[in-house]
Amino acid sequence: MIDLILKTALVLFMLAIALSLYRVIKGPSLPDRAIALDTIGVNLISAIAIVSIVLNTKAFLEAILILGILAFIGTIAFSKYIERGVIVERKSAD
Amino acid sequence: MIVVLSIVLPFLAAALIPFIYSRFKKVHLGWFVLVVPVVLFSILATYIPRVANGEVFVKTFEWIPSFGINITTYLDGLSMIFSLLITGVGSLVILYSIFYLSTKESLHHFYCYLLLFMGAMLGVVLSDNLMVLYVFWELTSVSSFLLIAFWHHRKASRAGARKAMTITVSGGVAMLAGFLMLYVASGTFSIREIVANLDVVQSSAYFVPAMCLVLLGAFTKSAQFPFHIWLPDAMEAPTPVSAYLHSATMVKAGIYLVARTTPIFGGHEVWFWAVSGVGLLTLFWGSFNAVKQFDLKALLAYSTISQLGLIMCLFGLGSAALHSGYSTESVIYTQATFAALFHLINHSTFKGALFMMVGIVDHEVGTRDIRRLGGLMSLMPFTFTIAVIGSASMAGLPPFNGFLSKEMFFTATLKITELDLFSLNSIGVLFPIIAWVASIFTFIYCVIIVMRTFFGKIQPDRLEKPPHEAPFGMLISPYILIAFVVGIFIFPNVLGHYILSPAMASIYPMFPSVEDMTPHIAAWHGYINTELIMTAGVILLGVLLYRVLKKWRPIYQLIPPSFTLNALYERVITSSENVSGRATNRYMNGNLTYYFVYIYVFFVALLAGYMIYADAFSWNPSKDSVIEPYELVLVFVMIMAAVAIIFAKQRITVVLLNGVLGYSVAFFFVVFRAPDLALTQLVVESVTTALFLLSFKYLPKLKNEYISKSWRFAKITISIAVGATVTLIGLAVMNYDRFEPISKYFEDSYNLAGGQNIVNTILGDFRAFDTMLEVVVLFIAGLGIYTLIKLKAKKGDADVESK
Amino acid sequence: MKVNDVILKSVVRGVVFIVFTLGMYLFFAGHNAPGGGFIGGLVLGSGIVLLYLTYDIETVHKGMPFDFKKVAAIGVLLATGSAIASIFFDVPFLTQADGYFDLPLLGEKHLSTVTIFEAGVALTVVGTLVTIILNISEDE
Amino acid sequence: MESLMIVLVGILVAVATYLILSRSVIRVIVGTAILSHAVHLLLLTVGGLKKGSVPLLGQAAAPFTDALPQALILTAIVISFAVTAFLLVLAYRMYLMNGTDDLEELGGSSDE
Amino acid sequence: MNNIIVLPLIVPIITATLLVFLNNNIKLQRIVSLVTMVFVACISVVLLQLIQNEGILRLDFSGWMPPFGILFVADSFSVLLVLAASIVTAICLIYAFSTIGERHEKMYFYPFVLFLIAGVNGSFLTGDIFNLFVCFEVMLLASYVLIALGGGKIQLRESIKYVLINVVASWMFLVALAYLYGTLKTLNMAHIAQRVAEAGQDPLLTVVSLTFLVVFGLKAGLLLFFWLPGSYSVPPTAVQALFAALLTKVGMYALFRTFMLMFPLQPEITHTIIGVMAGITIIAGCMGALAGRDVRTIATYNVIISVGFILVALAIGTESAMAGAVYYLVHDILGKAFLFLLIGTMVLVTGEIVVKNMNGLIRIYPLFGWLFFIMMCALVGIPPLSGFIGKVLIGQGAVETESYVLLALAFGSSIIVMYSLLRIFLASFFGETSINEEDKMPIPRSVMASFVLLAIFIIGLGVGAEGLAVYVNDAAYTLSNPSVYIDAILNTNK
Amino acid sequence: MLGQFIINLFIATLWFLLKDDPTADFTTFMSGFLVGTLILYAMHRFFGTQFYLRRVLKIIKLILLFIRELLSSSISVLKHVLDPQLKITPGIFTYETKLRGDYQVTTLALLLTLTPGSVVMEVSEDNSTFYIHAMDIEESKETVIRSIGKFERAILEVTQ
Amino acid sequence: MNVNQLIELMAALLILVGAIVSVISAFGMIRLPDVYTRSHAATKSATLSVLLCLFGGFVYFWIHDGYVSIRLILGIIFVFITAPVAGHLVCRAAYRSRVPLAEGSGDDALNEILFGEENIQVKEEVEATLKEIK
Ligand code: NA
Ligand code: NA
Repeated sequence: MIDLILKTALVLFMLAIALSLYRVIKGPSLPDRAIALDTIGVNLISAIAIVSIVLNTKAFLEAILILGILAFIGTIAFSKYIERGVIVERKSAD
Repeated sequence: MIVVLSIVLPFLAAALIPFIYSRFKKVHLGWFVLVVPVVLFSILATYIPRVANGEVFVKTFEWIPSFGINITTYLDGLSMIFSLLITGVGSLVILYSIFYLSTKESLHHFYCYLLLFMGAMLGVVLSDNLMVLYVFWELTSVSSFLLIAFWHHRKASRAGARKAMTITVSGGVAMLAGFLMLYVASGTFSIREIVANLDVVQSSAYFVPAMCLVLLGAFTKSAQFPFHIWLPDAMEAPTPVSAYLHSATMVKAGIYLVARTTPIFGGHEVWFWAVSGVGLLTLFWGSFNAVKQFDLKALLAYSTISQLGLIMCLFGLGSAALHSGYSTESVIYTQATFAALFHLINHSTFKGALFMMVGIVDHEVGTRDIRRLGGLMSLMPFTFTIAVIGSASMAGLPPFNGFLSKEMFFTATLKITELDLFSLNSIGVLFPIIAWVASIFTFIYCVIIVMRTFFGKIQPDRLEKPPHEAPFGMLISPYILIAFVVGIFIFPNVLGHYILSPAMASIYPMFPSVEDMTPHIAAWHGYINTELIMTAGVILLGVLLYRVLKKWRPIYQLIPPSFTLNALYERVITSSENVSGRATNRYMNGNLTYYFVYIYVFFVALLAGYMIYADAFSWNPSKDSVIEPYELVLVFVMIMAAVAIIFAKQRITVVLLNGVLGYSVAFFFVVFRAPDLALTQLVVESVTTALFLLSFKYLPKLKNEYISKSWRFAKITISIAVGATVTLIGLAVMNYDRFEPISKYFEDSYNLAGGQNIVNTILGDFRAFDTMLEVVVLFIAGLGIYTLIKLKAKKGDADVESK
Repeated sequence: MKVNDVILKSVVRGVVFIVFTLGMYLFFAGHNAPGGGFIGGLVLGSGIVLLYLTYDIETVHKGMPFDFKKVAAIGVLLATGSAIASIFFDVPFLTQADGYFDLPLLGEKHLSTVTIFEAGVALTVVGTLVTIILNISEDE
Repeated sequence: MESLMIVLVGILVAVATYLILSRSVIRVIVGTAILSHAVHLLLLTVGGLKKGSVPLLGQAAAPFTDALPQALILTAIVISFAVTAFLLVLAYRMYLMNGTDDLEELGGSSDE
Repeated sequence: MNNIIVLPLIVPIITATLLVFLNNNIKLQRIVSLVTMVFVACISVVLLQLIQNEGILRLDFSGWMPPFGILFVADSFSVLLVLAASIVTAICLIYAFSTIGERHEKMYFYPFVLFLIAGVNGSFLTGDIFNLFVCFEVMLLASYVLIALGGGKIQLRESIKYVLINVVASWMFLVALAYLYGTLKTLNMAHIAQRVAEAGQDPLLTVVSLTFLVVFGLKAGLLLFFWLPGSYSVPPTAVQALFAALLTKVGMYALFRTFMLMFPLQPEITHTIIGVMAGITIIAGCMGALAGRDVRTIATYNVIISVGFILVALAIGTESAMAGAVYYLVHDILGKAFLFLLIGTMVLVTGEIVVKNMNGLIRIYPLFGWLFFIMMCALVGIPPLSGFIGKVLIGQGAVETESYVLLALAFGSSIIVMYSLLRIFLASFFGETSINEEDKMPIPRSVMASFVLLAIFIIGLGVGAEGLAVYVNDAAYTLSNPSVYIDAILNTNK
Repeated sequence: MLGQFIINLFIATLWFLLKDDPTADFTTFMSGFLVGTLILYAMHRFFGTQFYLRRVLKIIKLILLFIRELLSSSISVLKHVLDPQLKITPGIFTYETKLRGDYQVTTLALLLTLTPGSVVMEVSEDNSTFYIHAMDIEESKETVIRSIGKFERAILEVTQ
Repeated sequence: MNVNQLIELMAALLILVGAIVSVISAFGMIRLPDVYTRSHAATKSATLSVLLCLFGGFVYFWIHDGYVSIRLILGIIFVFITAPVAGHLVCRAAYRSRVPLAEGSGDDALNEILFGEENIQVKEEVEATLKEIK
């Protein structure tokens, strides 16, 4: 029962990823794509959590945290790229 | 021991030359060099009686014993002839050169090359080991290259040297292959041992190929048709070199090789026809072409070609003796061999003298063009004498040694027709006919040499210098040679007994005695035979034809210049260069995409091709694990993302989609129970994406790539083919379960390596070495990026280095 | 109007400690759980990258005045050094010494030279990662 | 699942190949990145999928999934990262020097 | 346990890393790097002797028994190559001292060279196929940096092509490894060989081996040599020489190991294909060398010719061919470095690369000219220089197996080699000189020293061929009898 | 507040060590922490400040506020998404805040972002003005202005 | 079915709800008219879904294995804090890179402040051209 629910949830998350992928591909603007990628990352976090339950292992819990961190860093990087063209600035640029 | 010394001494002397040259500036270097051949000749001469008694001198030094390559020196009758020629003519040429070459020339180079050459030649004729023989053989090519190119500021010298080197080294390579076949067939590189176990070699499949390859070496070196084309061009060398290399020694290395290998190959029909046929053809072609030359040296070059053909032909005829074995009827053939050896020596004497004569003319008058020469008889009487005697001998007139050997040649060609061997009874008649025709041309060009240079009107305005007789020193050497020309005619049997007979024994080692196989030489047999009539005919027709030379000269124009062998050679070279250039530039066009296409096409053709050919494909999904629906969706996501990358117009989309792929891969790592991988993949993918973004600051935006329909189709086809190949092999591989993975061992990681994370223990312990190197890779990349950014080419750098 | 990064900077100031802690945790956890020198190094490096993203090069450099090339080089030396040390003990190259030690306060612990090796790995990763990103950013 | 993964790998390889045959250096580099994804999945798949538990001794029971390919992939990932990083910098330096990243425009047989 | 085996890899790595801290002390960098290479060369000599006494040596890293851990295996074949590579690297370093320039030296030139040689030596010594991949990458990364270092327009253009092709090749290598592990489930080369023998090398295993053929063919320049001419002609001379001497050799080495040790059982397929590839390589190389108008092009196509030549030996596969291949590999490592150093110096002193624009160099630089001549003769295989014995033995192998086409191509190629190099010699060294004695650019002493050293080695290798014979024979014996290798790794308990 | 927390941790550690139990684990530590909390509560007047857990309570209150906002805003977004007509008028409006400290402003911005239908897009340089994008400007403006006072108060309680 | 199992089931259902929220918000990503409105979907509902999911997971592991996962808690906190920041940053970037608001948008308080001067310039240019035409 639980397994079925979880697997259904997994499929739904994958579906959400697929939908976000559509946005990544379609755009039209860069921020659209950045947001979509962020969403994919966030959905992956959920998916990993579910897989951990399904496989009954704690081995992937770090991955969740890391993915959270990376999604965050990634979004910062993208938005800086979109906004300023560079992602790491020098002081003189301020 | 003395034999070894003969090889080593010239090399040693060559090595000492720079030293002597810098010490004794005032004395002509030639005087020091002269010592070497004179000493060697004298020492060798003392061995003549013992060799004549059938003694041989063998000495072995180990060089590369592991591969059967040892320096075995071997002095027998055959080697003796050649050694004496090399050192004897060598002495005379060096003596001559002392007067010919002024001290302004770079004599140290000249004599160094000459000594190298002398040593190499002695090495060729005194080596028993085929490989060592080859070593010296190639050294003769190299040193003769250097000698021909001595005046390398002249374009013609360089061209001549290149041609000579290309052709002779090519022949040498073929010969090497032949030697290797002999080795594989017999198991030894020693000629003596091969001869001692002839059956093994002769019954081997390698026999005929080896023979042909060895002959290629011999023919190229001895300027046999159609490889003779290098010899006229080699006349760019200083005349002493021509006199030495291109009359007496190097060109005779091929003759030596034929003589030396006659015991092995002789008696075979192919050998007979190849050697005698090519010799005959060369004889004719050389003499025919000599007539049309205007440059005296070129004329002599063609004459040399022709004479070498003659000798070669005689050796070919003589080889038949080995077919019929030791019997009375073999005498006919052995006499041919005898004649060959005899003419070999005679040719060295008169041709050496003639070359020196031409050198004198050139040296004193400044030209060798017969159209500009004439009437020198009164001004240069001594030189004239050399020309007359040398030419007469060459033309086969008495009382000179050339007459004797020419007569014997006629005898051999005539006798050969009488026998029903190798279908000689039908086409054998060609031998005397062609020989006779060639002799007529020979006579004509001999007349030309004498008449056009020394008779007629002198044309002082067309000469470079006012003509006068040569200095005494320059005349010594040719006169010594002339003395031999006459002397041999008078005492031919001394030569026959001490020199020629022992050599016969080397060529027919299996014959119990060669005494009864060698003829007694006589100038007059006491009756008028066919040979004599032929000679008379040669003189008559020759004189006649010389008179009307202008009338028939146009036949030389019948062959258009573009159809000559020389033109053919040039055309082959240029067109192969051009074709190569075009072909290479076509596929090596600098466009990376093409290179990738080649690689992929090869990849698919080889792997898929072999898969199909060997029917190696199999697929059995029954053992697969189940596919969960969410996995299916993710696969779909990945495929969509991947395909979308192809169509993406913006670079950032491309990178984001690649990120999607990377994250999906990470998720698969989760699903497939690889936590460490998932973690690493996630971080690395993010950092990679960040790097892309960082670099985009400096990179251009994506352009719309215009590509033709056909190219797009080709790209798609290749891509699908590559993907399909990878998949097909992958599926088959998944099906292969013969072996247990070694990784079962690692499951005991806690006890073995004290860690519970198997992957980590593999990385940190079982395969820590990989990890260590991978850290190094990372470090190199980081440091590399640093240098790439910090070390920029300077603006002004013309960078020749990378033109 | 100039960009006001107050939100980003405030959040990152807190978040970066989580990242560093996680990095250290992963580094030490590696032997028995997912993690290890590589991942630890990568996460630590990511933390530094996060700082560079949020602040500017000069500010971060003031806080962490290292030559990261040399950090990486030290990492390589640590990794190879821990490997080559085995030669002097006459055991096969790369053999790691380990054992269980009873330490005051910490109790019995499993200690291994693998940790030095892994530390080398981690340092190299951090050093290289930052070198790469810094240098690309600084290029003109 | 294995077969499906292999097919996926094939598709990724095909896409990568298509990109590698592009004129733009960026596309080629992305092509190599995709290729590396494909190869990592391939390596993982040949080790057998879902045939055992996570290779952590404390947390699950045997049989474990084949850990060796995982270790290999880890090495490969790191190397891939190093190479891609270098490649990117090289690409942009090349672009800054040559003014184009178009492989066809770049051209150039070695003897010009 | 033979920790000494790892030294040819680990010592260069450690010194290279240490040199990173010394990048401003050029003198010390030079000394340390040279000493390192000389040390490695000495180690190889010691190893050769050890192998003679004790048979094949192996070092199981961390003490894990094969096939589970990674190990280094030193047999005569690999150690001879390590020796040659180390010598040539030392010489190229000497050449670099006065030519590479301070800017490069401060930008870690020496560390990169040391990393390169570490990768090369590791590739020769490793007994684990995945570790071979990693060693390749160490070598390649270093080569990527060296080829692009300080580059201008064309250098960077060619660099990126080189890097991209090699990256794709590396991924193919991983694909091949995946197939290998998927079928044989092991990575130890001896163990692979054992399992292949056990399975009788069925068609699928042959497919796997052919995947490796593509990969190593790319690295070796066997048929897939397109990357080679461009990339070998752009970096600084010392680097060119190192590339020409080493890079393709590693690929060739891997091919020998693959088809003589691991997958030797289907020679009628694999060796035939290699033969065809080698033949085409020779032809293409000859065409390129014939067509070349500049010294670099001619030289690079000569590299391609020699690749074909050596792999003809692999296609033939007999013991004598193996001996020939080993000799020729060692010879070619020295000879190709020599060739590239010489032509690089020609370019340096004349500022020209086109053959016909250089004239009469021998009058101004006599020793230089004669060294070129010696190098040329050696590459052609003219005895008694270094190329000779290898050529003879390979030819002997070809005759034994009656591979006449290969024999003709291989021997024929030496004529083209001669023709192409002779063209350089005649046009550029001979002839009227266009440079005045006063304007001549002096050739630095360390450059001449490197030439003379190479010449000594080349002559020594030819004249003293017997000195190596015992090792070469051992190498050839091991190559043609894979069980010797397998037994040394798997069936002994050291 | 920090001082009290450190003392609490110290007490927990002491407890942990005093137990000298080989099976000691996180729960032991937690019980020590609880003991410490009790002690601190008993003594907090001596410090002359609030009992620190009271601040903690306020933080929790703030977090709950966050969660509530998150829930309601999510539901509102979902409603919009699922609304077949999609009748919205997005737009950007400004909001002036009294808060000035970096952390205060940040927290408020985060909170506002989580408020139904609004995302803070810019903060003026002096931290005074928020520029907020609203999914449906009419609806959001109202909500924001209605709840903003509440947020500011909660934040102030925690930070002061 | 004991209490534990019931709680586990509840956790699973929580996850399912999260999944549904996720799909809807992803659907929103497609349906909503511009990047700003889409960012609402991303920063709010998507965040909610992941929080639900992680919380479900936390509860499950706690009940099922008696395992209190600090990592999951940290993850929850992390996502909770960073999601709005991400939304803020992307929206700001979008606006500053001139991604237009959807048609039919209402007030735009930022336009004047960020691009005021440029707008005036553009306006003047337009007027100038108009004048010329006249
Ligand atoms: Na990658
Ligand atoms: Na020239």
